[in-house]
Amino acid sequence: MSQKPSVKEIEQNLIDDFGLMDNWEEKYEYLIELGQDLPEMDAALKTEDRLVKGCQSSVWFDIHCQDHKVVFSADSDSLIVKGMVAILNEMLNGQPAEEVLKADLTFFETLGLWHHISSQRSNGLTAMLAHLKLAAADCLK
Amino acid sequence: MSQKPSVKEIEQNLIDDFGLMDNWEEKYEYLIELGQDLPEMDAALKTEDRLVKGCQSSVWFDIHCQDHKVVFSADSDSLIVKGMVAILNEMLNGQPAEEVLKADLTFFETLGLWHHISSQRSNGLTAMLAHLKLAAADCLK
Amino acid sequence: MSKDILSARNDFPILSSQVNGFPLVYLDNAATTQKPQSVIDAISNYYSTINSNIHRGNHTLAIQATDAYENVRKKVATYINAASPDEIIFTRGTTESINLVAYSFGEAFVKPGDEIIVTQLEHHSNYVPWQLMCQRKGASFKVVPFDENGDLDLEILADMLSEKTRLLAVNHISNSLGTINPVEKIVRMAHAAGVPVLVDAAQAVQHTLHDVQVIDADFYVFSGHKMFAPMGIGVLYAKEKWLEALPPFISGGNMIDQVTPEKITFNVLPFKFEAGTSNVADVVGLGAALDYINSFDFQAIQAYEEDLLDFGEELLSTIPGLKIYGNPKRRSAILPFNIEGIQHFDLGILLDTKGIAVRTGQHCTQPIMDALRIPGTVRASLALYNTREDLEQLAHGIERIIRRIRS
Amino acid sequence: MSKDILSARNDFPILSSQVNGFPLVYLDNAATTQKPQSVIDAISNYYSTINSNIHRGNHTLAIQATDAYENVRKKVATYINAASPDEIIFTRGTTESINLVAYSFGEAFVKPGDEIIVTQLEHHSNYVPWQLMCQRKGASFKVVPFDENGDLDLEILADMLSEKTRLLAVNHISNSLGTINPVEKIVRMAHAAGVPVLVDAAQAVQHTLHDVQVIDADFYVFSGHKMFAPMGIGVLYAKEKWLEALPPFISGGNMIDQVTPEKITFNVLPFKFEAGTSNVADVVGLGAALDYINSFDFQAIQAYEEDLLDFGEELLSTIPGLKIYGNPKRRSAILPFNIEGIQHFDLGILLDTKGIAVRTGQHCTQPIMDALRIPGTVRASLALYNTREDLEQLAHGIERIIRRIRS
Ligand SMILES: Cc1ncc(COP(=O)(O)O)c(C=O)c1O
Ligand SMILES: Cc1ncc(COP(=O)(O)O)c(C=O)c1O
Repeated sequence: MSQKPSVKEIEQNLIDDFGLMDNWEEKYEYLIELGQDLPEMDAALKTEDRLVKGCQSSVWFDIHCQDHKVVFSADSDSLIVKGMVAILNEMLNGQPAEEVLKADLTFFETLGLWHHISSQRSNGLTAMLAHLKLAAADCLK
Repeated sequence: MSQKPSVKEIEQNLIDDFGLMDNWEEKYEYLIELGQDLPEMDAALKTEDRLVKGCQSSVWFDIHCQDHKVVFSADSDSLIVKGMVAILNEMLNGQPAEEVLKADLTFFETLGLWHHISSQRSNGLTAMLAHLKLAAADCLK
Repeated sequence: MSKDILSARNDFPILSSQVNGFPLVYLDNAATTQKPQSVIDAISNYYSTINSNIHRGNHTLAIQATDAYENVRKKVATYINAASPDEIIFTRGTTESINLVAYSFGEAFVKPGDEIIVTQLEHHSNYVPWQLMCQRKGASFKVVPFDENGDLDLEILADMLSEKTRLLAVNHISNSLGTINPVEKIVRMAHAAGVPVLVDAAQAVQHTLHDVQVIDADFYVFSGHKMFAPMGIGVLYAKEKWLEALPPFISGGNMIDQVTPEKITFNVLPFKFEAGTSNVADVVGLGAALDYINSFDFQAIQAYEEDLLDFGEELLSTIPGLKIYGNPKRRSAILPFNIEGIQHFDLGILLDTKGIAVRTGQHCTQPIMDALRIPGTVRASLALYNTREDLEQLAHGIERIIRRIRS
Repeated sequence: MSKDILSARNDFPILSSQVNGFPLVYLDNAATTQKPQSVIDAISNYYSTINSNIHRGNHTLAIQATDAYENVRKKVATYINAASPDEIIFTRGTTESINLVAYSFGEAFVKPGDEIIVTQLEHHSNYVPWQLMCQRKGASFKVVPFDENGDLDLEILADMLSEKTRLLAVNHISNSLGTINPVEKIVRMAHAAGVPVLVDAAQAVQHTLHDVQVIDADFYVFSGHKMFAPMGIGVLYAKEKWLEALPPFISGGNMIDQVTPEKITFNVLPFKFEAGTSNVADVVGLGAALDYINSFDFQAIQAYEEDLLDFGEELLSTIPGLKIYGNPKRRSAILPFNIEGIQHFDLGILLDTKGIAVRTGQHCTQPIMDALRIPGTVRASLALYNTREDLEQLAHGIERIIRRIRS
């Protein structure tokens, strides 16, 4: 089957992967590696209007709707945020809009990894997900 | 000798007297008794301009200069303040202006009794003494 | 299971201390309450384990301290039933909360000829800021009087409310007479006239109904230190629409989004109103105080305190020459009185010689004293840890003093 | 005998804790300092033994609490060599102190066309309040730039000072670059032009000269929490003539002499500026913090911290790709830097995984970041309890992160 695995399946894989790491340092290093493997975003797309507000670092998202699926490319000047972007990419890129709308952050809390970012009520992660959901909602209109 | 005892002598007597009391209650009761024995102030003298500012209770002072001596009558609607007035009366009424100018509050601190009043930097006791000293200074002009 | 109120006393270390050789009888709770060990420990633990500046840090202490702080914001929101934690602004106390509103509301909405209404029952902190704002803005300052019982005259209020009125500021409970004002009704009257209401809950939030949605207050303010929490922390609740509409008061770090010499944009709520380093330790202490209150059944607290007040009122009434001020429809936790021939000031000092702490004077309510034509009162005020014995001590102390002085 | 500085570490309980499995290396002191046990105990003891509302009470607790509070006022006056304790106003912190002056000074003395000068080195808290005041009053807001070393351009300041200038606000030490500004000279320049000066000493009072009479500051402000004292307390020093001349800022209880609906008169100094219930506990904590600092020889603290800074600067300089910002004539306790190819934000989080706490971002100094054209820095900031080992841990941590990421 060429279908992308479900969000839940991907989530579980990631939780398993991160579970292998002993400590925060390794987890962050793994996250950074994920980010380094993220497909490059076209530099021309890194424009002011594609910046996500509410992040401590710059994050650009370019989001489209294709066949009711949410398709995006993204980048950040922070290696760690780029790692988060990579996870969002793995989990949500190309998923049906309904799935994207259902996505939540409990997974990130499970990973624990995000305590640096998630404790701020208006943080980058929330902002990025909100962006994706907005696009997903548009996608269903 | 008809001369009034010196301020220091009166002070020592008072310290001795108050030293006989076992506890705060007795000290305040004694103080109130002293106040109750204070010669009445002429009601007509209890005017706005004779009110001492900075007291939690009303205190009136009427001060004169006679032969370079400070002579006053005073009253308060507080029994405790009236007791303090009585002590000031015993110590300073009729004393040479120079003596009044030298008077300080360490004595009141020794008595300990005054901690209720003396902890406030701008308290009634300071204000009353300041009044007497102002008059004493005038007296020497 | 809720805790037994009679056990509360043991939770407060200071209550087992001696004052002037006598066990402390603390009846000055309207001025400030004592703190349970859990609140004291919360502060110590905070400083010993997670102390950090918050919101802008990404190291673990900063995150833990931020979480602790923001959790208390949620706890406060729950306690007063705010629609959202974003409606909770931490301030230094009631006084600062009121000044914030008086200032920001004044800048945004008050013009010459407008009117602000307060009541004659207000604490200076809910009186003077409005008076000064009216002076600045050329507005009129209106005062609703209270009647011979110490109840607000709502007919006069009804007449005063007009299209010129910009805001009504009223306390829920008078710190001086203990009157419980019918704030729900007052808010309805004001809203019917299109007037927003600030409710000063400094004496209410720990004793009575504190549901901001039931009261429907536009602004609701209180101090931590009067509800078993540390000094130095207070709350401004405001409906989100108001917080969005008001300009900031204190400015500086944390409340800024972007700043250049030419232009400033502000942070989102609630941060727009929380400039400077937050008082995290005392917020954490406030959280512990709310936990403490929540460990009891609140209705049981209310019933206990009402019973205690009735007991005290009866007991004092039997003392010859003692006059209790006010006879409001409903009274809370406060007993204001005087003894014929003995100044409030003297009585306070003499009671203190027996370890009994009451407050004497004007209680920051000169307008009330002026209306009653008295220089001040003795005020005994209750908290949940007070007992009938405390009130008996007070009554005995007063009787003894009267005997001694009259003898 | 003064205490040995190397023993200081042991006085701070949090410094022996573990963060993420590693011993805490706390290098975020410019944001807030940790608290010695003596300060933590002072707060607990206060609440356990003498807690009371102050100034208006005449029972023993109220008197003891008042004495404790007023004694700290004297201690602060002595610490900064104020002419009188009446010149010490307790506030919530630097931010509130500055807002108080910006507001009250603005009301009293600033007219359309006037000018206020700040510098490009200021924290938002010493920038935005002046900017907003200028907007309110129709005054111009002028900013003295800093040069490529991070030193203020005093020639431009000299040109800016004119008969239109109403006030100059400048920090003694920049929280972002660590620049020690020549405040004595700056104050002389301003005074020669008849301009009063507010000195923001938030980063200075604990590290360097803090004699307000030597500096000759008109206003001098700082926060307790950056000098080992609790959060929630700060100081505004002002020359008495200014305090007499300025109208009050926060109004309410305690700052009133008389109030009727028609008229208000204010209390004497310093109470005119201290409305509402005072934060006695944290003031007592501030007193304990001053005692703590005074238990050392202050010159020894300065020498120790200078040595530590030099050590750190050298150590970091050896790391390839690491750039330290600014090279001011004199620097204090602050090391701002970035690593090529690694965002400040990432570095902060990665250091934290090893228990090393630094701050990252703009540090509430966007004007500095804009001038340097960078989004932010990593900032390691020192206090007297830091050691060479702390800085070695930092350097090792950075090197390890660079190796891992570049590999
Ligand atoms: C130089 C400077 N000024 C002002 C402030 C603001 O101090 P606070 O947040 O304690 O009010 C700070 C600290 O954050 C600072 O470093
Ligand atoms: C009814 C009322 N309002 C306002 C205040 C002022 O509160 P704070 O002094 O904590 O700011 C008090 C207490 O003093 C009060 O009782």
